[in-house]
Amino acid sequence: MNDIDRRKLLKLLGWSSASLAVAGCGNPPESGTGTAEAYSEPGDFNVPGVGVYYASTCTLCEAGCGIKGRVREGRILKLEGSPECAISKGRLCGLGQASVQHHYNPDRLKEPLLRVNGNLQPVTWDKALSLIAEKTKDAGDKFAFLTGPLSGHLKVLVQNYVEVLGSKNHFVYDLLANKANQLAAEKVYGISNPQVQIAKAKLILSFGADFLNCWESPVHFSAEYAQFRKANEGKARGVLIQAEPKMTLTGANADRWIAIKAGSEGVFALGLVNALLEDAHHAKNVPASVAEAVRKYDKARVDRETGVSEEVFGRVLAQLRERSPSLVLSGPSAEGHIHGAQNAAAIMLLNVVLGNVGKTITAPAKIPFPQMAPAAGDTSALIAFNQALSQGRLQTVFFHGANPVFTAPGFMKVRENLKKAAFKVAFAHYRDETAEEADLVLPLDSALEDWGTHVAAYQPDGVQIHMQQPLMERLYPQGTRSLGDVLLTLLKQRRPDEYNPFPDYYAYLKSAAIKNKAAFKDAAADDEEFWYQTLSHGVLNVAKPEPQRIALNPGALDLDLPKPAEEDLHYPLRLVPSVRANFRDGRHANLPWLQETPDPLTTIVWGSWLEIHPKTAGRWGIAEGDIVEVISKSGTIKAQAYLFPGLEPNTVAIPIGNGHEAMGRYAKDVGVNPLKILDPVFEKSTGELALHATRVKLRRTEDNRTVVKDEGWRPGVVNTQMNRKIVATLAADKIKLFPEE
Amino acid sequence: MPDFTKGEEKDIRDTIAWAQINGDVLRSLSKPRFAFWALFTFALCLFSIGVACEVYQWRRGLGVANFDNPHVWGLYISTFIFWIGMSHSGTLLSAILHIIHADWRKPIYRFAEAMTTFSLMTAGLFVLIHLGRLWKFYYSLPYPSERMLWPNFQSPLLWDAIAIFTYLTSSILFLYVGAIPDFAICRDNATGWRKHFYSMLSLGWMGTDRQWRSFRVTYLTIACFLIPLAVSVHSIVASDFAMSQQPGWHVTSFPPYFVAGALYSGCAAIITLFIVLRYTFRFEEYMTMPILDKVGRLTFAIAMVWTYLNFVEYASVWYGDDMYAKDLLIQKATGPYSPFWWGMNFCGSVVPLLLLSKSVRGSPTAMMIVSLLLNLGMWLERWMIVAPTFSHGYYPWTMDHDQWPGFVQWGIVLGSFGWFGLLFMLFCKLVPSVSMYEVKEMVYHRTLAQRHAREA
Amino acid sequence: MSITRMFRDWDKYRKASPSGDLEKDHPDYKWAMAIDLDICTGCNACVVACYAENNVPTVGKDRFEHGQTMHWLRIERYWNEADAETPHRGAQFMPMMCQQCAAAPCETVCPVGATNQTPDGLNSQVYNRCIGSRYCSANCPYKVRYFNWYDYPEQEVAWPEPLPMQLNPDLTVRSKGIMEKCTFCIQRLRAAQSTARTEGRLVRDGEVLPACAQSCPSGAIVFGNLADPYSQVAKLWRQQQVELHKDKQDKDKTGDNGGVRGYRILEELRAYPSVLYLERVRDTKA
Amino acid sequence: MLRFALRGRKGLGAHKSRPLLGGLMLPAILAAGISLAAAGSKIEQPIEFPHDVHAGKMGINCMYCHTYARRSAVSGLPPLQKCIGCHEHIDSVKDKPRIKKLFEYWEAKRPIPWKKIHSLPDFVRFDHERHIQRFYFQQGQPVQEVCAHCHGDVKTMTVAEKVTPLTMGWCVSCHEQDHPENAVSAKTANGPNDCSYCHK
Repeated sequence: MNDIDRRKLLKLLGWSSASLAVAGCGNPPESGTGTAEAYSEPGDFNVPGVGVYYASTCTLCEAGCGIKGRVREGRILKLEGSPECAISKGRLCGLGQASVQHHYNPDRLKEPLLRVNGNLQPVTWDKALSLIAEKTKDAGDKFAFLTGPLSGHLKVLVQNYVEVLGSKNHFVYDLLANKANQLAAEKVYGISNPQVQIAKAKLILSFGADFLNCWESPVHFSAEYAQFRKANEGKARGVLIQAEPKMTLTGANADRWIAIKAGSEGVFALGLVNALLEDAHHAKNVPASVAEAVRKYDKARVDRETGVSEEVFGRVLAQLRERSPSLVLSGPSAEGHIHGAQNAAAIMLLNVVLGNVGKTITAPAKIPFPQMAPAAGDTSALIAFNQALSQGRLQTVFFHGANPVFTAPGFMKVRENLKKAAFKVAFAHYRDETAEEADLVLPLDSALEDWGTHVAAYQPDGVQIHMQQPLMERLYPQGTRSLGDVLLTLLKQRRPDEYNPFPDYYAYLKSAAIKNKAAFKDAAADDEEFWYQTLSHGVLNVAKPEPQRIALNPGALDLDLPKPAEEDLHYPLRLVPSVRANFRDGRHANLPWLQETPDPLTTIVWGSWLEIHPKTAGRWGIAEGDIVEVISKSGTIKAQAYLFPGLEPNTVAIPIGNGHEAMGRYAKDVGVNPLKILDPVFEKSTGELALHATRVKLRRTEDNRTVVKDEGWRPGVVNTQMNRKIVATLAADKIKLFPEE
Repeated sequence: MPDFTKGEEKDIRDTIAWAQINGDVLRSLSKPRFAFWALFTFALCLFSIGVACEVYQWRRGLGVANFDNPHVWGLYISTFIFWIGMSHSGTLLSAILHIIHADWRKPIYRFAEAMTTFSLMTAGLFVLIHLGRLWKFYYSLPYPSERMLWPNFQSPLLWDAIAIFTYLTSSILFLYVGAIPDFAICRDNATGWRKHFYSMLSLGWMGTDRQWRSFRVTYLTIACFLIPLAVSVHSIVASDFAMSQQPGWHVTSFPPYFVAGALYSGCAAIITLFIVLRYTFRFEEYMTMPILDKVGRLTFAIAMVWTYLNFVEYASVWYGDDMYAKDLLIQKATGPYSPFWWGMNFCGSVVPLLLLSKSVRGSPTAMMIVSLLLNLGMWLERWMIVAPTFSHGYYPWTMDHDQWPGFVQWGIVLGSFGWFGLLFMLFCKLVPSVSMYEVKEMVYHRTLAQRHAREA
Repeated sequence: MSITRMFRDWDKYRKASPSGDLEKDHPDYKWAMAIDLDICTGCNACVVACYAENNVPTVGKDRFEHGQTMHWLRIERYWNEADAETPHRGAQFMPMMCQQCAAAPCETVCPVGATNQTPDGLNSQVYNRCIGSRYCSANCPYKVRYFNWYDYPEQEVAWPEPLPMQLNPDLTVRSKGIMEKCTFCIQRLRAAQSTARTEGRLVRDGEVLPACAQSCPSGAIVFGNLADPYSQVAKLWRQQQVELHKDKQDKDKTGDNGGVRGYRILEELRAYPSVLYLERVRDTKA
Repeated sequence: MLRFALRGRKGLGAHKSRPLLGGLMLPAILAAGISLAAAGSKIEQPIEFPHDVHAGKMGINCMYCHTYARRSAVSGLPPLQKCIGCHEHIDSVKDKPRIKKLFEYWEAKRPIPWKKIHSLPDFVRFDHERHIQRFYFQQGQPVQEVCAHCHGDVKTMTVAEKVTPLTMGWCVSCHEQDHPENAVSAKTANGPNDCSYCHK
């Protein structure tokens, strides 16, 4: 099947006799009043009324799940996980499901916009591209491309383009990156991104790693978690202990949830190391210097600095001793501090001490095509970018997949600094905050209209390269373009010899895949067949993945954690900007399904809220629904209070994602953005923003509004089951075990 | 002003002349005075509010009335039961008292019977207003349709529809048949269009023996037919709740409880209208204080039956094993609905104790206030049956104590009073609201009785 | 149904439901679920999947505040009262959808028969028959029925252009005044049954799943044909010693279920729901 | 009008018992008649397709053109390609105005805006596949009879006309009857009578 056919296959010529069923239950239609259009040339699998599934890749988060989209009469209707993908294994999270709403979003950009006299006005693509050519002519180092995390051929094209322009400024920015974790893993295990074998662990001790919701690869981890929890005669039920200042969804599923003081995770971990090293079989896993270094983390210090009682500490210790192999995870709440990487390293040291490395901590395979390997973002990129902007070093700036005007902390003043760049181009789907600041806004194809390749950062099994293919024709064929196509066009202007052989991005991808055919498992001999196979499966399995090597060096770790910071009497509370899986860094806040789907823990919809512990609320005289001013040294926002017990009492939390000033009808003016009041605190070894290090105080206003949530409305009552058997709970030692299947 | 507190006061003056009866009653049909128009306009305003609300609700959906899940029913259903209940007193007075020959009912049964008919018509409206797709209401009627579908005969709502329809038809028939001799009197005294109107209505009534005989038999037959119907109608309305499975509704004693409540609210409404008519049309000769006294006693008796049944329900819940129902009962008494719940108990069970006092029964003002309170209590009762179960049902997640009926619901409830008022006022001006021939009968019987006594 | 037919099949309507003989009640299919609350993480993926599959409108903040939400499937989150200052055993999550009761309280009360038991053991909802009396919802113990308080497709513009292109053409978009609820994705079931009949067989286990079960990242929702003794769901029901037609399971009679986790919610109301839940587990040593 | 309604009641398989309560059927038949009357007028199509030639004179199997009906609940309409596939090779009629028009559409790659004749409300989901699979493939009834049961005897029409009421009662009257289960067995079964099969 050649490429032209492939496109035609999706050709939408008419919706056949199954028209939209919007009319609901009206009167029977009369004959001859409606028309029924037929295909002039039907595609091979196109039968009216029958859905056909096409494979592609979900692009809503970096986990990169393979998906299958149900296409009927040329329309994409529903996405499912692809069973052939090692990550999703046929499952798909809510965020991924909502991808279709990005595609059909009523607020999508439909044509290029150029700023004329301060206003964005429609412009043709030709004009836009020639303008870009003109502005980038001698850009050199005054050019910068700020993107979100990238992988696959789009990354290759972006990097090539930046290079062609003679610039080194490709900034990959990801607000939710775990750079500190990677650095710590590098130090402890010798690899930055180890696999965690959740299903194989008998105990998981997680310090804020929300692996069921938004940590690295949630769909994959959820499936693993199911295995971890299952108990039968051959396998005990895994135990999950979660220590974090604000309860995450994973914490809500824990057997023991520990409200640990923010930033003291490392102390708790080293306290455990200290205690565990009393056992000879643990002590042999680390050099004596470690035992020496952790001696100062005795029970008294742990008790003093972490706020965790000795009894709980003892229970955790006993569980760690009893259950092996275990798995200790470090998550954002441990890493978002000045000493974040140190915290993470201390936590990871536990895995070394417990002998988990090699059992539940394993090495992933190397990605055979380094130029396609994921460029995981970080926040230091944004800081560098912002600095360059503020110093006037950047003249022409491109944006793609990142919305720094919304996600950058207020103190960085990104909006102001952007004014110093003369020409800003946003490749966007919506008029988001950054697009509103741009001089040229170029509308992109939705993920379901575009081609692409993706390499997931977290590869659970070997290496898979995921194919992204259009699941339907462009909704706005004249308006939107693929970023790949645009970059190719721009590259052709500079390097015609290199890029002219590729008529479009599709051809580029196809030839790249075919060229490297030998690297993949079960590749068909015929090129066209191989390509057809690739698209129908949606994944390419690397034939002989080469594993990375784990190299432990616990002796070299700096285990001297700083003393807890002085309590600030003026700003007594810690602010957690919590992450909602459905919104990530706020880029999905304009999807009505996700706005309407309750936050799992608070059940609040369509807005933001301030989570505050009932005890703390009592102290501040705050009741549910009160509008509270949250004041940090860097700013003030107003949020609605929600009394939430799953907090360390000196911590308050506001979810990230809402509070947009632009981005369409579903996101604009919904909720508040806690990022705006973050303090300028940075992780010391990576230079990353320390997201969990902001201190705040509260001021109650006179305003009180109903909290819009799904749980029943009963004034002053925490939602319980009223002595009815709704969710029953059984102690783990009481459950009857059935034979293994 | 005669002293009515003395027991020997008569229900009706037996020396009253027949011509005076005709004159007094027909005067009430004469050209309305300003006060009538003022009241009529007021009722029309209320009714218009209701219509406006209904139009709005029809166009936008029931959401504008501030229903939600799980509060799917609200004031429409409670007010529906209220009006159904209201209809029972007419039957009580006209049919039950008729067959047991309590002749003091005679001057007041006509308007009570009209009240029955109109409140049924109001109640029927609520069934329709309540529907989400009012335009498809005919799906619930059992008729052989092209779709070869029948309604669900298991559903109490269907029984409701049938029972109400039957009851309404019978009530109209009863009201009409009973008024034929009076229409003839009107015909004989009317001029102009009224003459035609009453000629038509009186069906050629000449007052012959044969006509009287047929009339008596017909009237008695319908009366006998109406009594079980009245009992069944409210039992069936009770079944809407008792047949369901919800806490607070699934109560065996609901049918008698509802019937008692219905008679109760009906009697209270009779007292109200009695006093209103007595003063508007100067019917002091017919709607006499001794009759009011009797109605008051009857109301008290029914109030006590109702109170008893109410306590039976509480007790059976309290001592029973149904934790959901008990939870709900506690909620009613302590939760956000508690003011209304206690208000209902106070108005329904404590206020009627006032009726024990002769001086209260003898004072029209006091009776008016008491009757309005009783009506309020009875309306609250219906609301307290319907609403709290939704706020505090089986399922804890959906418990919602914050729901308050929206203005559209209140508007339509008000509108229903306007509608009822309009109908009743039209009735007062078109149909003699005191049965002339029966009052004459009553006077005649009294005279006869006195003559017999004298002769003995 | 015509009267002819009603008289002919009188026995069918007079029987107790469920009779206790699954094979007799449902010779081919009885769709059922089993949800393991120890595996359910409360992530809400199923909720979004349900919105996507079933043309469920999003109602917006104001409507949601008034409790007029339409989600057919909701994840409930309870806190344990016994937990001290902080919920140290986490939260309790519960996916709640129509329980497809075998003796559904909603069915008997509908005046027009718009909701009724299908031969394959579902509690169907016929939108075009519904007149909106809402009696079914009033009588539902689980409150899982959702009423269209507004005209979401037209007046409320729940799907502004081009969002209507996403609407699933296999099922009706409901306009105002109609009751709706989870159908176990009946459009998928019917399509699979039709295919199976064409091929002269029964639907195979796992061949068809409702959107929620298909999306569930942890696989907590197991769906299948209870009438097929070899199906995953039938095995689970058997293993958990829960029988469809009982209002009190034998294992519960002693008060101690012997560590078998299966239960149905509000079973004592004798609605005989088709959704089996497996108790959440917490390790109290941790 | 009555004749049509009654003819609709025959058709597939012999029906064994006349329904009880004939009197009650009367409104049903009347309603059917009324809806037929409404549908009776002939509808003008962009191209006056001669079914009588194709299905009648040529005796082409319905499913040759209406190829989706046996594979999908939605029958769809034959794609333009289908028409062209044959007519490209039939030179004898190429100069006829209707065929010229057909080629005009084809060259413009424009779908023909056919008018819907057999329109059902959105909430009715008639399954073509199931009916054809059962009556044609499993019971072996002649395909023209199977289709004609609802669509009328198209052999005699040019442009298709609606000749059956396609009302619910009309559907149900057939679903109540027992039909042989397949070509060989004497066992009978009726179509599903559950609402959810057509209303989802």
